[in-house]
Amino acid sequence: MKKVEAIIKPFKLEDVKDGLAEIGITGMTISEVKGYGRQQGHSELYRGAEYVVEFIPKIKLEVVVSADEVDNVVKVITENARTGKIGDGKIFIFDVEKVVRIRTGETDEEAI
Amino acid sequence: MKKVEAIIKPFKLEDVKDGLAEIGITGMTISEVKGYGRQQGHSELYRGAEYVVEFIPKIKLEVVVSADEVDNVVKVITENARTGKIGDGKIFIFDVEKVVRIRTGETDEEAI
Amino acid sequence: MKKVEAIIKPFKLEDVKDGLAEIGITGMTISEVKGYGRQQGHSELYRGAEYVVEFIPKIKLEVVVSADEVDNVVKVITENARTGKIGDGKIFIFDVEKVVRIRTGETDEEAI
Amino acid sequence: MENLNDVKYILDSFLMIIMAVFVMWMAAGFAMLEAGLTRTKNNTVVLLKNIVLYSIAVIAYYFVGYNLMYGDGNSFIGSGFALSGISYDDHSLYADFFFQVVFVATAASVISGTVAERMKLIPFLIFVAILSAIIYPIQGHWTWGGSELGGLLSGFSDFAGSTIVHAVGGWAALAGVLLLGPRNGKYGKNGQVRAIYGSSMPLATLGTFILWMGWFGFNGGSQLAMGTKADIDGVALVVASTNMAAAVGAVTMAIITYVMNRRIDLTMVLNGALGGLVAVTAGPDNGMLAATIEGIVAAILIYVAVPMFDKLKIDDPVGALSVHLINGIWGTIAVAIFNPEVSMVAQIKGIVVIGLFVFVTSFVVWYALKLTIGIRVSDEVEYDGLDQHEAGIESYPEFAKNFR
Amino acid sequence: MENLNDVKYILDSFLMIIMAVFVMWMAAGFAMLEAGLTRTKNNTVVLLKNIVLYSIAVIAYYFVGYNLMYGDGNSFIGSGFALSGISYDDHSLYADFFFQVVFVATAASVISGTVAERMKLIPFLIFVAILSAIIYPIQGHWTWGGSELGGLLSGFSDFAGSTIVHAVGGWAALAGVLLLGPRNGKYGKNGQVRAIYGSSMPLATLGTFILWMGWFGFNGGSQLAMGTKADIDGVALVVASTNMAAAVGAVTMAIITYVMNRRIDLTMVLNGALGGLVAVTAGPDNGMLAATIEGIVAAILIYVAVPMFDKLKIDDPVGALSVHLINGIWGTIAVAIFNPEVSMVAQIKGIVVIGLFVFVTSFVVWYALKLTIGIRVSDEVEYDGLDQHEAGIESYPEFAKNFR
Amino acid sequence: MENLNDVKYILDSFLMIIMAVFVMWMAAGFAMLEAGLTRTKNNTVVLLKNIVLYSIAVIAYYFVGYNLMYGDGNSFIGSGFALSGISYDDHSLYADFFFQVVFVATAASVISGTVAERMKLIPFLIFVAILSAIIYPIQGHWTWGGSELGGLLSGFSDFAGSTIVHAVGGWAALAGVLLLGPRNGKYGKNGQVRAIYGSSMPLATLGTFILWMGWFGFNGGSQLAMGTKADIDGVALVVASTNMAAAVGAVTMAIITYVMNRRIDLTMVLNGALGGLVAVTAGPDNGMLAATIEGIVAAILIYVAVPMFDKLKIDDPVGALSVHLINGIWGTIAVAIFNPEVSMVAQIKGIVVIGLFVFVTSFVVWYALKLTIGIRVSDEVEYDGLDQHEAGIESYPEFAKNFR
Ligand SMILES: Nc1ncnc2c1ncn2[C@@H]1O[C@H](COP(=O)(O)OP(=O)(O)O)[C@@H](O)[C@H]1O
Ligand SMILES: Nc1ncnc2c1ncn2[C@@H]1O[C@H](COP(=O)(O)OP(=O)(O)O)[C@@H](O)[C@H]1O
Ligand SMILES: Nc1ncnc2c1ncn2[C@@H]1O[C@H](COP(=O)(O)OP(=O)(O)O)[C@@H](O)[C@H]1O
Repeated sequence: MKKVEAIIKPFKLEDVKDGLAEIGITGMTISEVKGYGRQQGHSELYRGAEYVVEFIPKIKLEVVVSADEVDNVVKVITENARTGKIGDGKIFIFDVEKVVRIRTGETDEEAI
Repeated sequence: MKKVEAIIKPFKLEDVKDGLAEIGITGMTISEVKGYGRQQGHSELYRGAEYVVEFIPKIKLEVVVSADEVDNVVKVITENARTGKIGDGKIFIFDVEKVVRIRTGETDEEAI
Repeated sequence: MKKVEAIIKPFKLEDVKDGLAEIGITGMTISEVKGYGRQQGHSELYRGAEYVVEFIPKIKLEVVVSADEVDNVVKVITENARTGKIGDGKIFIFDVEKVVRIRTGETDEEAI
Repeated sequence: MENLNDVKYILDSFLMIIMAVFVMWMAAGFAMLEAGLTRTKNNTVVLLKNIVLYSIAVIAYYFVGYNLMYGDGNSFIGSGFALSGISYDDHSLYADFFFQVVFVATAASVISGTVAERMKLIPFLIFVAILSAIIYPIQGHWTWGGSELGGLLSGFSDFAGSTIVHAVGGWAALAGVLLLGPRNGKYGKNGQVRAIYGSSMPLATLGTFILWMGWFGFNGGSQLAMGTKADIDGVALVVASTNMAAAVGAVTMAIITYVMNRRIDLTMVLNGALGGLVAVTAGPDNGMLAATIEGIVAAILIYVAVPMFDKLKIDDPVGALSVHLINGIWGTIAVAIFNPEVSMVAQIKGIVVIGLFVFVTSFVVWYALKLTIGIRVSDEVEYDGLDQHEAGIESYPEFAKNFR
Repeated sequence: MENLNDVKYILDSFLMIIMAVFVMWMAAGFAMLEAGLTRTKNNTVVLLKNIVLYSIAVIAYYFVGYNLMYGDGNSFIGSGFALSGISYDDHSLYADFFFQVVFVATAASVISGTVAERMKLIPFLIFVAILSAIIYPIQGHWTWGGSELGGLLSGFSDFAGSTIVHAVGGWAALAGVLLLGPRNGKYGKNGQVRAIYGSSMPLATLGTFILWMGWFGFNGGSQLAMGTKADIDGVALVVASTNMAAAVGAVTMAIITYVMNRRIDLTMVLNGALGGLVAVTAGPDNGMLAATIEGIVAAILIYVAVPMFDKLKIDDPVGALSVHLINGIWGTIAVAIFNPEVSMVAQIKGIVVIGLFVFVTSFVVWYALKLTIGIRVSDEVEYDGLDQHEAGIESYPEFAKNFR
Repeated sequence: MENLNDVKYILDSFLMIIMAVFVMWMAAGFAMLEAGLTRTKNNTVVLLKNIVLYSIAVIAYYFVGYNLMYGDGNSFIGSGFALSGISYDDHSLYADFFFQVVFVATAASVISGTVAERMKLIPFLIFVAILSAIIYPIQGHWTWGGSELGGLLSGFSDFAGSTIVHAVGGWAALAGVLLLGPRNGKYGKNGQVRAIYGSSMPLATLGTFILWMGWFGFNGGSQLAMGTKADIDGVALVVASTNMAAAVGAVTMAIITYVMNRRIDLTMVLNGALGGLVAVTAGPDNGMLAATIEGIVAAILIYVAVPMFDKLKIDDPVGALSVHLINGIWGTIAVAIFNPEVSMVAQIKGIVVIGLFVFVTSFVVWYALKLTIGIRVSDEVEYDGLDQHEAGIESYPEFAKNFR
């Protein structure tokens, strides 16, 4: 099994989630993160002066899937999260050694 | 070393933490996440209409332990986080290549 | 490619980020987490009684880099995040199987 | 102190002053309510709009509006500026001005909520200036200014402004929102209505309580006098019935949503209370029973109007049209029902004439703004949130910045 | 304006009106305080409870309660409804009603905090209706209504309601909480007390400031007149001593917690200020020294009572029992200490008779509710938070929903 | 009620009472504003400071300060304590005291913001006690107390306290901050200024609205009488011009920041409104045009002063020095410009004499505190946030604790 971890623009979450649901992915976990990268942070105005803000709000999406689904998942995320502008984000893929479903104790493929 | 990553119901955190402490696990990191899965989101009421909320608050617990402790840790988490109802969550296990303790520079097993 | 995941003290973030920028790291993702470890939680005062708080605010920093940069990155984080007091945090290193840049579809080293 | 007439002068003036302080406070209520019902990413601009709109209304009404409303002029419009040529025998001029000026800000605040989260800041503020300086005072001249538009509005009765303040704000908002369009994402591709949740129920509730409190000044002060037993009895009845209408509006909505959904919908309850307040405003002197019925009907109207506006794809984040426009009209009609001395024809004439005037003039102004500087932010700004681009600072700016 | 008697009539009525506005504002204070001291997941229901309880109290007291309290009737209970048969020569009837009605809401608000985070919304609201329509007015008939319960309560002195409002709320809350039980997780398996932290110190502090401000209306208005020099001197002393008691309560608690813990405990300081306010309420006309001592003792009592209630496993998230019940009793006793004309026996008789009556009747009502529709939410609802199940919306509803 | 003189006595006293209630409310405004503009990790201490400083000011001024200000004594200082030996023929003593005591708290509140986020709680509170008991009353004795410091301050005119309250707070704050130093991280190694973002724009805005509302009491009540037509006309003009100055301050700042940065800077707009309020305070009776100009200049001064203080490495998280000190001075000077009867020399003498006295005495007190118990928290406490170490509870304490 693999974990697909995607850093995306927040307003793209809904499209990505819907896209994943369409290909039968029914579980995922998301969290709010801040990203730093090529995308220029914007300047802020506070107490009369301007400051550059370097960290930009992003959503981290984590989906654990069986190895053969990975390419499909990556494709769906890429398509749905893309705006074409800098800052669209990245996808990272990791190997998962084991999965357990807490409720039933099922493991691995059955637990996803 | 392995990283055990568990997505659990928030109100189970204290039991899980106490359970882990009992088997000698003294370090862990938690964060607030939102989960999407088999557990039905509830319906919300806003401005006179009902909407389904699909993301449910969860806690992500990350514990890095030596390989031989993994089974024990999984067992403790499973037992303490289980309610038997859908949505109890999942445990994912990853390989950790290296660990460093920032304060001392110790590495790997010594650093956990 | 490797993912370097560091749990650090929040007020050290800026130094660490600047340090990484100096060695040419231009992408990273951070999130707010709570840590539990050797560092003693402090006692809190609420409604006239004292309670121990065990979870301490930390920042989790995630940087994906090519394998040969890992040591350098670890060194920079360690140096910049260290205060010498308990609770400075940990660095965990994971293998990353694949990286995709959503905007362009570039993969692996090119995508970082 | 020379004689009892002086006492009356003092008491009447003092009533206006103290009640105006409570009405001013409503500006904070509108700000908190709107901030609570809109998204965090737009909250700084919401706050900015509310404090600056109040300020602009004060300045515009002082230099221009008050005279167009209360200056001599003709039956269409008053004359002069900066209070020139106006004086009163029976109460302080500045007490009168201070009480009137806070009402203008209320009308302007109504608009703010409806156009929230996608209107540009600058054209909004320009509109507020024009509304406060010209549009509001002209129709005010016909009614409270006493000109009756050459008799056309004679017999029209609006105690504290269900039409003159609240529906006026509502019409101006409606004209704006029709040209502005809904927030991105509010209506799905297949026409379904989607929820865009507000940022904070505590702020929304605090805002409602502030408005409720301020309304005692709004309606109670509109008695404009307390120097006789009849007047103070009037003030007392007005505040008691104002309170009643709000309470009934809230409870009615709680019952409706509980019956329909087995749960009570907080934001609708807040709207219910405010709807009761708007409805009672035209006739808070008509007794407790009138107030009770006005509150019941107000809640029902809002419960029907909120989804109706959504069906029409008129996107109103805070429900201001349902609360202020619909119930402004209902409250004005209710006067003819509960007060035998007021004719229904006169009321409807007033509603229509003022509504038409304000809607048309507002539409023209909004349209001119749209053609020139534009009234809507770009999609990108809407996604990022207006705060970043128009205010330059988020509403809770700390995260990932303040780690020093 | 005809004569000086009219002026007195006007001034007395106006005092009640304006002070009632401040008392109404306390509803917002209770809402913010309770929201700040309870968990985010229950905050929408907290807000809902507070705005609806105020509304229900207004309606119930108007149609039923006011007459049971001030209508003729017999020495146990008044008669009539909707103000029927009641009139006053010396001030506006509606000013009187408006001032009284906001007090009922205060008594009901006290209960809300104690039963927070696990009581069902609907039975709570039913209880509020019964309290406001029947229980509160009956004991009010004996005291402020003047019946003295056939002489049993003659000589009992409670200026603005330490017993009649605050302890009454406290007794009703105590009866409820005994049948309700503590929040899950508050007390550990081995009896240890665990902290359940509130959601927001800014809201809790804002709520306290609002209550403090409102209390000037509560106590100052209870002079009920300002048409003579003696009366306005009375109002002035009352507001000054009210302010003093609150300040002393806050500072005393700051000192106590600093001495005990080397840190100052904010939520206890807030309770300290409120305790001082409750304590001074029975006799704010007894001078600044009395107020000072009442404030000191109030803070000490709260510091002792909060852990005491926890030891008894009476779980009171906001400390309402310590603030309103304990200090309501203390304040009533203090009158006999500081005012030589008031007998300690009369005070204790009043405390006991009213306390018994309210506790027993409330217990019966709560018990009936428990047996019929139930008063406590299920464990699952308590875990999820009441907001999801009873209101259908979280208090900060945005996250993971509003990414459009 | 016997005669018209009694009516005057009553009305004057009532004005003070009711306006004092609004001024008291400003304490909440300062608390919310400071909490909004400082970091979450220090917010509990901010709230604690604000409620306890108000309380200490009340107690210190009652037992000591009021007499040093208004007691007979000599031309430097008054005598007696706890109101001993003071009485008035024409209004209630306690109304006078109540109105005065809330002003002291305002002066103390000004300091709180400037020293926020790094000053220890206990020495701050000790300073407030000394300021309220001694420093503020002594200079108040020279001015409002009427002693004129043996003629040195004769002709000095400060209607509601631009100098006597606001600049006094500002001078005391300046003395403190010079000894305290800036927050860690505010100024970079190479002298660059870094932003330390506040926690909440809604709280900061709410605080500003509260202060704005309270200011009607502050300035309107400072007429000190409404028992004649001239007096109530005075009150009316005062509240209208107070409102105007604030509105103009806000709008001017909105324009300035829009022109300079293409965006409107909310926190500067809030400061602009407050700066207008401080500036108009010395002469709110000088007409609407004066108020307008005072507001314009106030905003410009703040826009210049905020970066100037940063250049001097005087770190003032909320901008209190720019708002209260700079504009307190400007407002006092403006009186001589707009009121032909007031001499510029007298105004400048007043500004300098009072400024010197307060700055020097405050400096001595702060210095003594620094040498003894220390005034600054350790770096570790500053990093962790003061809340953890001085209050023992975070401002939003729930996360990772309340999962039961
Ligand atoms: N090396 C990296 N490690 C971890 N996260 C990264 C890395 N590079 C980029 N990111 C994340 O991806 C986001 C987008 O990257 P950015 O360079 O701004 O644009 P793009 O995705 O178009 O290349 C960043 O905000 C950050 O959260
Ligand atoms: N494939 C997955 N990848 C990542 N997280 C998942 C995945 N499936 C489930 N989760 C997480 O686990 C939580 C519980 O899953 P769910 O399907 O609701 O119930 P159960 O744990 O009983 O199978 C989800 O809310 C989500 O956070
Ligand atoms: N085994 C572990 N797994 C995951 N996170 C850990 C682990 N041990 C420590 N941490 C994280 O590192 C932080 C610091 O650890 P701690 O033991 O307090 O001090 P030190 O870093 O000096 O060893 C903790 O707060 C926690 O977030």
